Amino acid sequence: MATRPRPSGAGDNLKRLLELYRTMVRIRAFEETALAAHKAGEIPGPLHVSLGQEGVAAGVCASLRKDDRLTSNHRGHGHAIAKGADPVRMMLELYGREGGSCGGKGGSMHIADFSVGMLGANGVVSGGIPIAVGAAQGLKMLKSDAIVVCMFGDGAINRGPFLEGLNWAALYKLPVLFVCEDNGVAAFTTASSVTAGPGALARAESLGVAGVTIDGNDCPAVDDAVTRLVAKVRGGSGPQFLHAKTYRWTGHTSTDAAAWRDPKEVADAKVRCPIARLEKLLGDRGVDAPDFAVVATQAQAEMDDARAKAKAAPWPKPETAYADVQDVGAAAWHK
Amino acid sequence: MATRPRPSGAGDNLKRLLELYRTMVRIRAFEETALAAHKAGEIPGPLHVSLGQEGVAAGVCASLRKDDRLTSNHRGHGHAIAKGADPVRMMLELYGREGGSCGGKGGSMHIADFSVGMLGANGVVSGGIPIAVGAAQGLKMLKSDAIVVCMFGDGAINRGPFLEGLNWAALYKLPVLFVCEDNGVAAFTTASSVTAGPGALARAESLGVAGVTIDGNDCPAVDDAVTRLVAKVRGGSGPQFLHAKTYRWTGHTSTDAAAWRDPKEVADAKVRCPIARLEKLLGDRGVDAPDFAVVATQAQAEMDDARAKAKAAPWPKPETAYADVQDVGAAAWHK
Amino acid sequence: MAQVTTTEVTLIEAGRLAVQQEMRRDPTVWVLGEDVARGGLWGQYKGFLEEFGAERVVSTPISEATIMGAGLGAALVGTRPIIEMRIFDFVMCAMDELVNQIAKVRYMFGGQAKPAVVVRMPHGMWRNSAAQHSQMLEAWFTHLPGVVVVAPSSAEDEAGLLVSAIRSDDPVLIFDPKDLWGATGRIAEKIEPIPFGKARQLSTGDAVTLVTWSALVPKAVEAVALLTKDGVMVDAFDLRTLWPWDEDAIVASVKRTGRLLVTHEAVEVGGFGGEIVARVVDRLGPQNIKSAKRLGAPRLPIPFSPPLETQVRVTTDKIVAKVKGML
Amino acid sequence: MAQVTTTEVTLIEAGRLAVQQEMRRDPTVWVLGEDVARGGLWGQYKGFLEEFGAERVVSTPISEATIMGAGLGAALVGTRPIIEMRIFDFVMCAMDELVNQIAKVRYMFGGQAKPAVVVRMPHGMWRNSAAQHSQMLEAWFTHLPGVVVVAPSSAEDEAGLLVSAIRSDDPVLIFDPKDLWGATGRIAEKIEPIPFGKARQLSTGDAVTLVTWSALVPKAVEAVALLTKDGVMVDAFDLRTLWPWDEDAIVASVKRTGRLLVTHEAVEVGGFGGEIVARVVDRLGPQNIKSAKRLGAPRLPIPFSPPLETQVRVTTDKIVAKVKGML
Ligand SMILES: Cc1ncc(C[n+]2csc(CCOP(=O)(O)OP(=O)(O)O)c2C)c(N)n1
Ligand SMILES: Cc1ncc(C[n+]2csc(CCOP(=O)(O)OP(=O)(O)O)c2C)c(N)n1
Ligand SMILES: [Mg+2]
Ligand SMILES: [Mg+2]
Repeated sequence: MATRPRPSGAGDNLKRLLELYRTMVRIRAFEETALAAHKAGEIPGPLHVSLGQEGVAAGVCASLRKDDRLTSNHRGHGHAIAKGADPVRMMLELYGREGGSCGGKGGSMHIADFSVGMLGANGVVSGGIPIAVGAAQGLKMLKSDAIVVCMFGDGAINRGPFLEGLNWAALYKLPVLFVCEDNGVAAFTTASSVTAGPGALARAESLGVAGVTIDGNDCPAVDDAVTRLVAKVRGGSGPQFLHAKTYRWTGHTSTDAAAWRDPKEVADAKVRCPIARLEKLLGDRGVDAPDFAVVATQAQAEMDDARAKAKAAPWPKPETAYADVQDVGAAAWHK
Repeated sequence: MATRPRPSGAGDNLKRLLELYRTMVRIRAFEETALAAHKAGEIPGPLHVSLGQEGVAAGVCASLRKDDRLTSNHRGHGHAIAKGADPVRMMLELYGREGGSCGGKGGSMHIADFSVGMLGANGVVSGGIPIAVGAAQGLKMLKSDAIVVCMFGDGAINRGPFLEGLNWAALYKLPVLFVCEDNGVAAFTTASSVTAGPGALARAESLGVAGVTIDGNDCPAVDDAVTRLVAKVRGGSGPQFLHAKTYRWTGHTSTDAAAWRDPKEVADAKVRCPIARLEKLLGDRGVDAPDFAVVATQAQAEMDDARAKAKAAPWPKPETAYADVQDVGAAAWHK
Repeated sequence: MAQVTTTEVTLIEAGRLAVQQEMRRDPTVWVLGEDVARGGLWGQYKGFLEEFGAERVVSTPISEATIMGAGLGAALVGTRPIIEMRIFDFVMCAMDELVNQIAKVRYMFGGQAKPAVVVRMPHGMWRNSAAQHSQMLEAWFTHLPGVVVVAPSSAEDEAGLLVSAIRSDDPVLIFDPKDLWGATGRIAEKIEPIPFGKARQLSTGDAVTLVTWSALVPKAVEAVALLTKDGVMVDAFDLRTLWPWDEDAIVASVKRTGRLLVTHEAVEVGGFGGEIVARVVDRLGPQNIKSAKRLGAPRLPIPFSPPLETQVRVTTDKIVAKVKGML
Repeated sequence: MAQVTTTEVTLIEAGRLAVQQEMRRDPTVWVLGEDVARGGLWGQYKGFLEEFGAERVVSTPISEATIMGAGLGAALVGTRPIIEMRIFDFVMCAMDELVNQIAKVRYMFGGQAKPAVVVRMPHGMWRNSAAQHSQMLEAWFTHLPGVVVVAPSSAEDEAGLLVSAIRSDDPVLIFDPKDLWGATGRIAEKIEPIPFGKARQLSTGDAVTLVTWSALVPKAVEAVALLTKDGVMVDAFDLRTLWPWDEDAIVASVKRTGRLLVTHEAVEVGGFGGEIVARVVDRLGPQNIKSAKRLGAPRLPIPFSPPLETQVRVTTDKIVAKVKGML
């Protein structure tokens, strides 16, 4: 996966396209594997998966360096994988096992891997926005040229932190790329039914943050747009905004069968699958089905391995429940 | 003071102009009297006065009915007087005396008079916004045709409730008129130095709320604009926005001498005094200095009387400290 | 007394029926919150949209501050909103509206305002939901003047306390127990209000007084059964409401038993157990008490991993052991 | 020990010097909040803009949620922000960021995050500021895992505890006592850190143990003087930090005196006094204590009117009377 910066023109670069493809397939394989494990009762608690949205995560993260930071929302598996997190440690975390990236204390909704700049999923809608702008402010203060990407859903633009955070980032010209991953729904509610006005980008612009709206299922287009936006952000032009339209194939959580959704809408969305779409483009460039199968097989093997490791891993040691609360005044563990 | 609705054309109506004038003069007299009383040590706690901003309060409230509601911010004296609150009960409240409109429990920062639809000043910036939209929602549910006016400063547009409340009002097409009283400062900070983007109205529009920007020191212009906006709001067109530019002559509170301000800026603003400005207009219509003096003298007499009454009033009875906490589980008073 | 027909229902259904009854009775009662039009996250408003329409069953944007604040505003013009917070933890996004506004308007404005709102906040640990979806901070609100604090544990109490809450002119905070949504009980066709401040006695005995509420009630009941087998008779109470709370009943009990254990799912440090112990000690005098203890969670966020979560929970065994240690 | 030169300063100036010293020592320390570039609402950052520049002395929009959350974000990349909340009550606009994020990130992410922030929240009653500008809810945060809770009452402690807070990797919440901003004390040129969890003994005696903190400390000192005149010798403590708190010192004292009075400005119900009483009773056993009482404010919002405000305050006289009633 690409973690180095690259000036522009992803569409013309076959290697780059294959990287985008591989990232999407790995995200898909990770989440399908996790869903199966959840169904089998191996993973506790709910999962928020992003099946159908992989184009955004892959496209956004292709331009990021390892030391760039990313804040995520509750639907963070794809963001983490695209940012370079290790699926084994992620799967261990989803299982709540020893060796999980959060020691089993976070689970899916708090997936995080600081070693690759993934500053964490968040159980609170919009919760990552203030954190992202602060991280950008800190990086600027430290004279780093790393940047911050802040991922959130279309439901998040109705909470106060959206306004505060964008105004803030514009004011201090902070190196943040805001990404609204617009899958059309917020939990069980059609987002447009609770969102007034012309939409996410207009809101951003009214707060001094410019940007673009794109088709988030067109992964190379996301990559192209982000390449340009990241160059601006890293170049000191201040925050930028990406409004990426996509669709979530599944219910809100792994326990929501999404019977409330229009089946036709879901079927239509599946036709616009970002992976299939890129396959078509790659097909025109001479990459064919067996090549795709290799990627898929590798990805599935990687995630099967992660699942097997997670399933076999021990539970965290009981005393770890008492670790990492705080240095001073922490509760003591007694066997 | 006008509390009945009126179709349009304030500028052509001398009686209306005189009403606007009288309201402004009464607000000015109330606050100057309160400031003097504060300086004399008669009024405890800080006062937030609105000297120089009277044009907005008077112009906005001229189109309101008694049963229309108004939510205010920390700088609420003018809003209360313009909405029809009794200056005697207000002054008693500022003094913390028995008979004050809040029984002495609120003081200046929580001035309120529900009997004239003034739902209260608020010690929290933006605090009135969610309350206003909810009041509008309640009124709509009750099939009332009363509307709600929500007053806040230019500092308030940087807090989350601004986004949430406007989106909400637009979504449910609620009868709210939002009024941003833009005096250029937020506490001790130039508001523009902490506000990114094109400004209050653009933010409102991005949230689905249309409106206008006007000169808040031109009281008849405010009245004209509000007349039109209120007609829309009351007519069921949903929320509207008024961005009124004005200037605050004094420091943030009565204990802030405002040494931090550019004296020239203040001097320039005083030239644009909304009262003087209306006097000029009225002069052209044949109203002359002795007429103004009568209004001023009456207003000052009214406020001197309020001050005298407040000064002479007893303190609230000690047991009232224990009243109106809650019906169930309230602390009991023991002598 | 006339015979009352009752039906067995879950706690969630009991709450649903109670709100439905009150919305039928009083057209000014309405509900607002995320996804309520589809029945609420937990099904607690199922069928409401169809019966009461979109104006009284308002599905909102993800705008907790405004959900709370708009509820207050609507109360100030004479309606009676039920503010649904979905999951307790999200009330942190609406604390100004709750703490600085709802709890204070009546007092601050000298009695002019009537903040007759009900705030429902499903709380507590629930199926490995980790630190941001498992909190129990009900103790905070006992320390907040201006509000009533209700924490039911049974279907009957959920129904009766909700009816009281909706009819109350005070702001009433209801902590629905997430972990007990499925608990069943019998409710009457016409749900009667249950007064605030009256504990429910769970068992009688004179060895020790056991006080608890919310999610720990079923565990306390189990513990009492185990202790009874061992000959330890427990005077156990479900407090049901934390403010006001049934001080007189608890003091009278401890006066008899001489021993007090308060147990709650929330963190022990700074929890409401401290208040209860302090009041009982004050009223009876320490010399008249043999033992006064608390059992709550250790002071740490709730971990996701099942065995870690279990470890930090108060369990039946821990209650039994704690009681035995006091004898 | 070498002689240390000290200067007399106000509490506000002591805090200013402490932060200044630490900002000179460590370039990653910075401050953000409304109006801080002009020295802060209280002058606690006077001259900072000139010395440290606008990048480290960041005057912000009125965006409390983002002030708090941005502070956390900046800590996560390795800086050490001092988050200035201006007046405690406004933290209600930033509770998700404080409670759900700052207090939990380290734990939730299994130790990956280091939320090394200091949150300053000037609190308490102050010159008729009414219900929304007078709250004291420090007890809440003792019940919140993941944070340190500091409530200094003197210039010396303000300085030394701020130094500790800034150097700590934990999130440290400092409740600056608004009513004592002008209190004077002597601080050394080089301000040394004061460890968390150590009470300051205010007086010694064996009639009663008196525990307090923050704004009530001067009143407790006055009360002790009056009681001493009447021959009642008080073992009095300023707790200084509420989490951790100096349990050992208080337990040892009550073991000697047999009587405990905790007094705080905050509402008595649900206040931290309950925790202290419960712990002391638990550790010593009720039978070994003669009396354990609390004195706090009645459970009501703070009224504006001066005589009403005075009436609900804990005063020196009330402390004296309460102690005498315990003997
Ligand atoms: C403050 C807050 N309110 C409510 C929730 C419950 N909730 C979790 S996800 C979600 C919908 C979010 O929609 P969106 O941001 O569009 O993300 P998506 O689920 O579509 O990816 C809601 C309401 C929450 N986690 N936080
Ligand atoms: C949430 C919140 N943050 C900070 C404050 C302190 N404060 C009181 S008034 C004010 C400035 C408000 O500016 P603006 O809204 O423009 O009103 P103005 O004072 O100019 O009339 C501030 C920061 C507050 N009351 N509430
Ligand atoms: Mg969405
Ligand atoms: Mg202003």
